[in-house]
Amino acid sequence: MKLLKCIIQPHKLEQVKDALNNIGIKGMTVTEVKGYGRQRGHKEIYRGLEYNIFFLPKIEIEVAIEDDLVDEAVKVVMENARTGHIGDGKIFVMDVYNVYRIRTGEEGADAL
Amino acid sequence: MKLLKCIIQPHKLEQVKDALNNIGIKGMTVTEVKGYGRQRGHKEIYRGLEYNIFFLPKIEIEVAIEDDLVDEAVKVVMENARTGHIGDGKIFVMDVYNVYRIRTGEEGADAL
Amino acid sequence: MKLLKCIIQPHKLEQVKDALNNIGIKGMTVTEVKGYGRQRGHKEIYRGLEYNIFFLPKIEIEVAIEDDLVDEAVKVVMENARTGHIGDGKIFVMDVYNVYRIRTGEEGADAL
Amino acid sequence: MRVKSFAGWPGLLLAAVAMLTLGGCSKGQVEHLPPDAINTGDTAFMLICAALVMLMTPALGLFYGGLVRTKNVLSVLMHCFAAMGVITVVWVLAGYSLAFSPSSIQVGEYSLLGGLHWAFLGGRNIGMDPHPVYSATIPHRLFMIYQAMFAIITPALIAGAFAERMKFKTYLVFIAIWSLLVYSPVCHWVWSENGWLKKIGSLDFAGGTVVHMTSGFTALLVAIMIKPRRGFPREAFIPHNLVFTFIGAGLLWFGWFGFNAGSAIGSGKVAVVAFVSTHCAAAAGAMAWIFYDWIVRDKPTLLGAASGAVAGLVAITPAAGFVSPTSGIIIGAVSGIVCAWAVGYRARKGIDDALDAFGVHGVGGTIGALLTGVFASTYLNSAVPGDAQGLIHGNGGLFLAQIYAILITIAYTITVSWVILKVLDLTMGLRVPDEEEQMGLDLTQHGEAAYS
Amino acid sequence: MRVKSFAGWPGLLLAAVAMLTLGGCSKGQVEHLPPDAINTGDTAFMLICAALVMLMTPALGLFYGGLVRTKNVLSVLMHCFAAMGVITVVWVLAGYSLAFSPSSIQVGEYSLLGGLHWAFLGGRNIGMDPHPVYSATIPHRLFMIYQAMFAIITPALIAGAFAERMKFKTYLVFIAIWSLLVYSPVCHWVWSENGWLKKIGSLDFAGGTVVHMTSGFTALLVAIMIKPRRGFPREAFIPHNLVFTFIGAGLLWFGWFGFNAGSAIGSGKVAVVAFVSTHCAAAAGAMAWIFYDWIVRDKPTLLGAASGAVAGLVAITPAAGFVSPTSGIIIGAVSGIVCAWAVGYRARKGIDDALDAFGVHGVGGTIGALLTGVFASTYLNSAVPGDAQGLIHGNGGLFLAQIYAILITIAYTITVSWVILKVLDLTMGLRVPDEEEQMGLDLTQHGEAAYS
Amino acid sequence: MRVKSFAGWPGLLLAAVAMLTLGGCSKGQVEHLPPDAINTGDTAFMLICAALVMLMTPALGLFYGGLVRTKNVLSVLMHCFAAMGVITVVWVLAGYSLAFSPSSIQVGEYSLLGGLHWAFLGGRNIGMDPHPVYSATIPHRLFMIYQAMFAIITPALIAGAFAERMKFKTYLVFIAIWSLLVYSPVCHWVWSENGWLKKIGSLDFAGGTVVHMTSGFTALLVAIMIKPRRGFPREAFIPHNLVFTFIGAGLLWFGWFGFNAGSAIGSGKVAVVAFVSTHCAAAAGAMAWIFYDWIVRDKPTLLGAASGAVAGLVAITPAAGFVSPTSGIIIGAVSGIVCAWAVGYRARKGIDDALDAFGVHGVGGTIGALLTGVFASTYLNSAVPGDAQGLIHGNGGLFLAQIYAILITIAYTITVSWVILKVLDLTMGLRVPDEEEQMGLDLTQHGEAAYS
Ligand SMILES: Nc1ncnc2c1ncn2[C@@H]1O[C@H](COP(=O)(O)OP(=O)(O)O)[C@@H](O)[C@H]1O
Ligand SMILES: Nc1ncnc2c1ncn2[C@@H]1O[C@H](COP(=O)(O)OP(=O)(O)O)[C@@H](O)[C@H]1O
Ligand SMILES: Nc1ncnc2c1ncn2[C@@H]1O[C@H](COP(=O)(O)OP(=O)(O)O)[C@@H](O)[C@H]1O
Repeated sequence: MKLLKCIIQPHKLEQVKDALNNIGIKGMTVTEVKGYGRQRGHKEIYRGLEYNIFFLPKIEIEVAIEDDLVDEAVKVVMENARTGHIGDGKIFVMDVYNVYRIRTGEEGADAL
Repeated sequence: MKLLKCIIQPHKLEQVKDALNNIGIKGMTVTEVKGYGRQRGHKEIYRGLEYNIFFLPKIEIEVAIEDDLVDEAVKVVMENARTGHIGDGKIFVMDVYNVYRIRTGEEGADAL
Repeated sequence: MKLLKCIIQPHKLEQVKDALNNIGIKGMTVTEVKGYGRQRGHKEIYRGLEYNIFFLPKIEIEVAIEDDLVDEAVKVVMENARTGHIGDGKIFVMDVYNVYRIRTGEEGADAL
Repeated sequence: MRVKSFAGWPGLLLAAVAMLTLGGCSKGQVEHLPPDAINTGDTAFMLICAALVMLMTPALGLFYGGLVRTKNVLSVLMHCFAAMGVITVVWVLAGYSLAFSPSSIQVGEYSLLGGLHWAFLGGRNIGMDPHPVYSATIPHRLFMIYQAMFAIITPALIAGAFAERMKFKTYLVFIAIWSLLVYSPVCHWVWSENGWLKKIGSLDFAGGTVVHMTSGFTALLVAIMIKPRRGFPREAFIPHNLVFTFIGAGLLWFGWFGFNAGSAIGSGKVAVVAFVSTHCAAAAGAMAWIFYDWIVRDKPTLLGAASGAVAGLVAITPAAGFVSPTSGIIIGAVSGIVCAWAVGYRARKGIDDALDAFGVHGVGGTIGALLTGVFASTYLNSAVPGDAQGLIHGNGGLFLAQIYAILITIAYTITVSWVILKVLDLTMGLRVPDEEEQMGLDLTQHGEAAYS
Repeated sequence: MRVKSFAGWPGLLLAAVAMLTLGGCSKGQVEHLPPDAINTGDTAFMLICAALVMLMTPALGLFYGGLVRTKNVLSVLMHCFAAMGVITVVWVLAGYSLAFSPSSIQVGEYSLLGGLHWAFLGGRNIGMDPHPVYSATIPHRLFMIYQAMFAIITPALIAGAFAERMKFKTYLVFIAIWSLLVYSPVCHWVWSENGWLKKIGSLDFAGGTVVHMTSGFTALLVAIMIKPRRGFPREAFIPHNLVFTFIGAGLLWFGWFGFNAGSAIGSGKVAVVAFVSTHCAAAAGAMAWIFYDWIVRDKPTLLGAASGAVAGLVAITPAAGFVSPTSGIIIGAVSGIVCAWAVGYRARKGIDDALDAFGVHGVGGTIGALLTGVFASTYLNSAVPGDAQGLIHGNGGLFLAQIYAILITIAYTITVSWVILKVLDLTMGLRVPDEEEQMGLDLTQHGEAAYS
Repeated sequence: MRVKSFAGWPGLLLAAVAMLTLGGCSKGQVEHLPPDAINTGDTAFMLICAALVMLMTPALGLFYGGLVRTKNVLSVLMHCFAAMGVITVVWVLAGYSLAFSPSSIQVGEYSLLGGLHWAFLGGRNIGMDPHPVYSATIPHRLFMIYQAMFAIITPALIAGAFAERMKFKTYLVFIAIWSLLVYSPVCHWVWSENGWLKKIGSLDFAGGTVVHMTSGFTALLVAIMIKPRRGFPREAFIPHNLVFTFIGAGLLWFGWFGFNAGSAIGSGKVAVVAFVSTHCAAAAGAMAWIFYDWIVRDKPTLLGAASGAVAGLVAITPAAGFVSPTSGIIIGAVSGIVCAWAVGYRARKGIDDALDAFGVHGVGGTIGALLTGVFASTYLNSAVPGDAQGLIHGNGGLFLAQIYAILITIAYTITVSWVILKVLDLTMGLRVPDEEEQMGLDLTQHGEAAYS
């Protein structure tokens, strides 16, 4: 099982969520984060001084899925989160050792 | 070493925290997140239109523990986070390659 | 590839960010979290009752880097996040299975 | 005990129809007006004061709203907003009449309750003519609406006690009944022409007993009856937004000038006396609580400063028009310290008066009523009968009358409120189910979230 | 149709120079003043009322700002703040003159537009002397600034319709032109000495047509012309901070006393009539909407309570000085229910009047104008010509006049606003680019984030 | 130089006892009142104005509080709240006396300082009688409390300079001393009967020098003495909540009507002149700063709009009662632009006047004092001696007097403030330890967090 950590532009969340739904991924956890990378934040003039606001608001989506779904999921996220502008974000794929559903105690694949 | 990512109902945090304490797990990191899954959010009528608010507030608890503690920890979290209602959440168990305590530079198990 | 999850004191963020920049790590994702550990929160008297506020605000920095950079990165973070006081935080090093850059579709190391 | 003609509830209905079809009782209001009796300066002042007092209820919502947890802030704001809606209607229909209309139940010279002669603002009686006793220089109707603002905020104050667990529906019914059975009567005793507590010589300039003691002691009672919030006192219920509490405190201080100075029902010397003592007491109260915190919990807190200002304002309320600026400072400081202590005491006693409606309004109101008996001076306000000055002027009569009024108010308030709450608890239920409390009242009672 | 001497725009410029070099037209203002004509009480009241109405625009900003998404809150606040800046200047330079100066276009006894005689507050004319018709007991200049506050808030109300997608630059130009071409003329018809709609016998006490209908119907139009926000109606645009909306509503209610009672232009009986009916209508409106929500969506909401209070206040505006408290309650309740329904209706119709400027101000204003024709009573206000009472007093003339005024106002507003918007759309463009809308107006239009 | 009987500090103590035991010095205040001298309209107006000015201090807290980082917002609010507490007491005990009581130090006809005759509001002197010079138509005590509100907000303004790093304990001591040694004397020079700067013919209608220049220049000084915040200017200290800043600005604008119009000490023509010019200047200031931002940083910002409104209000303060609406527009616009520039300039100079108390109040106040000498007109206010009109009326005398007053105020303020701050720095220390600054003042100074 894998956990996809997708860092995307905030206004793309709705679209990505719907797209994942359409390929049958019916659960996710979302966190408001700030990030920077190639896109070195933006310049802001405040009280006459120019500052470089490094961190820009992003959304981090965490989705746990079975291994065979990973490639499709990644594809879908990339298509739907892309604006083509720098700052579109990243997808980190990480291993998940095990999953439990708290309500039922189910474990592994069944818990998703 | 493992990292438990527990997504639970916000009002269960206190109880889960205390329970983990009681089995000697004395540290955790908590994030406010929003999520959805089986529980497809809730309907909300706003200005005469009905909307489906997908994302509901959840709490994500991250706890790093030694492997031999995992099963007990999972058990404790499940017992204390359970309300029996859909939306109770998940526990993701992930591998941790290494841990450091910033203050002392300790590494691995000692760092917990 | 590895993901460093660094939990640090909020006011150390700027310094850590700059330090990582200087060793050529040019991207990160930051989350506002709350945590506790050895540092059992702080006592607060509210309306005449003394409470133990367990959770204190912390910042979680997530940085994905190539394996060979890990040791240096960890060193840099520890040096710059340290105040020497309890509560300085932890660094969790985790494996990353793969990375994608949404904008370009690049994969793996190139995506960082 | 002789009971005078009491229109009674059926009458109320009749009246209703009459009024409504008449576009409301206004017929002939302008007829035979002593036109020059109305003073534009006094009228201007009282109009603005009425607006200022109205503003206090939303301000209270902010003050309270900032103190609760995020998941319950809207429910607190709703308590205040609903009070403005419900009580306004109740007051116009019957409340004002019960409080100020000529006596319907009288024992000797002491009137115990108004009648329904002025229900629906009973025609010309509450028209544009000044009322010889209540409002000699402004339209009677202005006096009525000014008093309405007091009636509105009083039940809203109680909401601090059962915050974060009260059923909204029950709340609406509760404040309507409470306003008619507790507020209006006590108001009648203290401020109406032949009011019992007025006749015995007790003084309450702007509502120490009528407003703050009735609400404060009801708060204590309801806090006990509805039981503490889940997790109290183990869990800390930390304020979710102290800036809102600050805005609330600032606007309350501002509105309180209308509350106290306005109680002179005119813009003359007495209004000035009240204005100045009010400001001094608020300032002293804030400083007192700040220093109390500093000493007792080693840090001066904003919540303390805000609570202290309110405590000072509450305590000066009954005394405002009778005391000097320096007396105001003393009254405010005493109240600040005692309330700061009281708030901690009730918490340690395991009583969950969530936002300390009792600790501040009940205690502060009582302190103020007592100290009125200490500092009141005829020099400042000829309304103070010469033989009824405060202790410091070597006169004990007033002080005793104050104690008497305090005891009566407490006894009556507690008794009647207990009955109302008991009945509501058995019928509608006071408290939301556990699960709804855990999920928060905003979502479960109002289907909204404050922030997104 | 005879067109009177119309100074015209060049004149405006000339005037400008003159005024400025003269330090502004003040010469001789103090000369030949009937000094005792000015009443300190009335003046005090109107000064404070002007301040209260000014406060309503920031209050509106909060009310609206809480309803939008985090990324657009500053843009909404800017709409309000900018209106205070732009319209103040426009009003002083020409707006007031077009609205209130002696007629420049007159048809028979009906005046259609003021002239530019009072541009730049044209010298002594808008000095310290009372104006026989507009302000018999207060300085004319005070009347001018009081009216300015009305001119300011009206275009700001429209901002609710195009919130979250309007170009800021276009907004500035739009409100300046709209204020001169729509607000000033309608204001002239309704309130100026020989105003057309006044002459035909219609009544508008404080701006049901002038303020709420002009803004409300323009809002409907612009909402349609600028098109819905991306994602409407699929996505839910949930309010980002209902506490701000609550503060806004509280301050609006507070300021509205200045708006309605102040429209008596003095602190006498009429002001009291207006004050009381205003408060009653607000309370009834809040309760009505609360119950509507309770029944229709099974939960009473804070947004409903706040919207209901505003709906009640809007509806009572044209009637305030003419009706009784009980009529006020009825008017408020009717408005609360109808607006609550209207707001849902327009949403289902796919019109994205983002913050319901039409649903509340357009609809509420129309209801108020109609019900004025039902409840107005000479008993309360001698300004109501005896033969022009409301329907409930068995008189139909006023009601017809009201309908006439309503139709004229709607027709004129829609037509002129359409032309202005069309031109601006083709020249400057009304709407920001898609991407800027997605990123939010705060960052893209103003380079700021509200919170950090 | 002849020094008059100066009661001296021991006297103060004696007085204290006397007052307190007397329930405060009120004896006989009501005796021999020329009862009809008190005008209800003027009194009503001044009571409300005092309340409005009081509201400005919490409003300032919001304005400032929104601009700091989350971890320091409560500390800023505490600065404002504490000023209300401390200065009220200081003012009542001695401040008012030093500022307005008959001269104790006089050089020729120029009075340099009041005495302690009115310490503790010295008995009947500050009673209910009007004061022939200060308050001919309202009770003297009302004038005293109105002035108290000015004394309160002035030191609070300074707090913008040392925000996010000042020790709270030192702050309390600082404002108390500063108020007595800087504010009261300058206030005496400008506004007291024989005040030095008044006698030389300079004009300050509502406090351009007394309030804004004293606080603004002290702010500049303290910003330099206390050193920049850690990380300045590398790090960006972005406002944490601009909505609070917006609410603050709105309430400041609202309260400023009480500040400026109220300075007419009555509700007549002069109050109207001040009201209108004040509103015009605020509007012009906001627009000016908006356009400045638009041009210089290519985007119009809300912070700019809010700062501009305040800059306009500051600049019109000394001129308000003397100038026309159009002059008001010019004064506001000039101030908006110059302050916008000044704010950037001081930042580039590496001075960390955190919230620009100097850039807005120091600079704006100076501009206003100067332009008063340009636009003041006898036509508008007979208080302007005919031979002392502004430059545009072809008269230079006033302008020179203004420059003189400006220089004196700056010199005195800087000198005395420097001494006070130096002493406090060496004794108590001005600044919190590094670590506490990093953790934030809310937690370290007040043991609270604003939000949770
Ligand atoms: N090395 C990294 N580790 C963690 N997060 C990163 C890293 N690099 C970028 N990110 C996240 O991805 C976001 C977008 O990255 P950026 O380089 O700015 O744009 P792009 O991916 O289009 O080149 C950043 O804002 C940050 O949140
Ligand atoms: N596939 C997933 N990946 C990440 N988080 C998930 C996933 N599925 C569910 N979650 C998280 O778990 C929460 C509860 O899941 P849900 O299916 O609604 O209830 P239950 O687990 O009781 O069936 C969701 O709100 C979401 O935050
Ligand atoms: N076992 C753990 N799992 C996850 N996070 C932890 C754990 N222990 C500590 N942390 C995080 O590290 C922070 C600092 O840890 P703490 O033990 O208080 O200080 P120190 O690391 O200096 O001993 C905590 O606030 C918490 O956020």
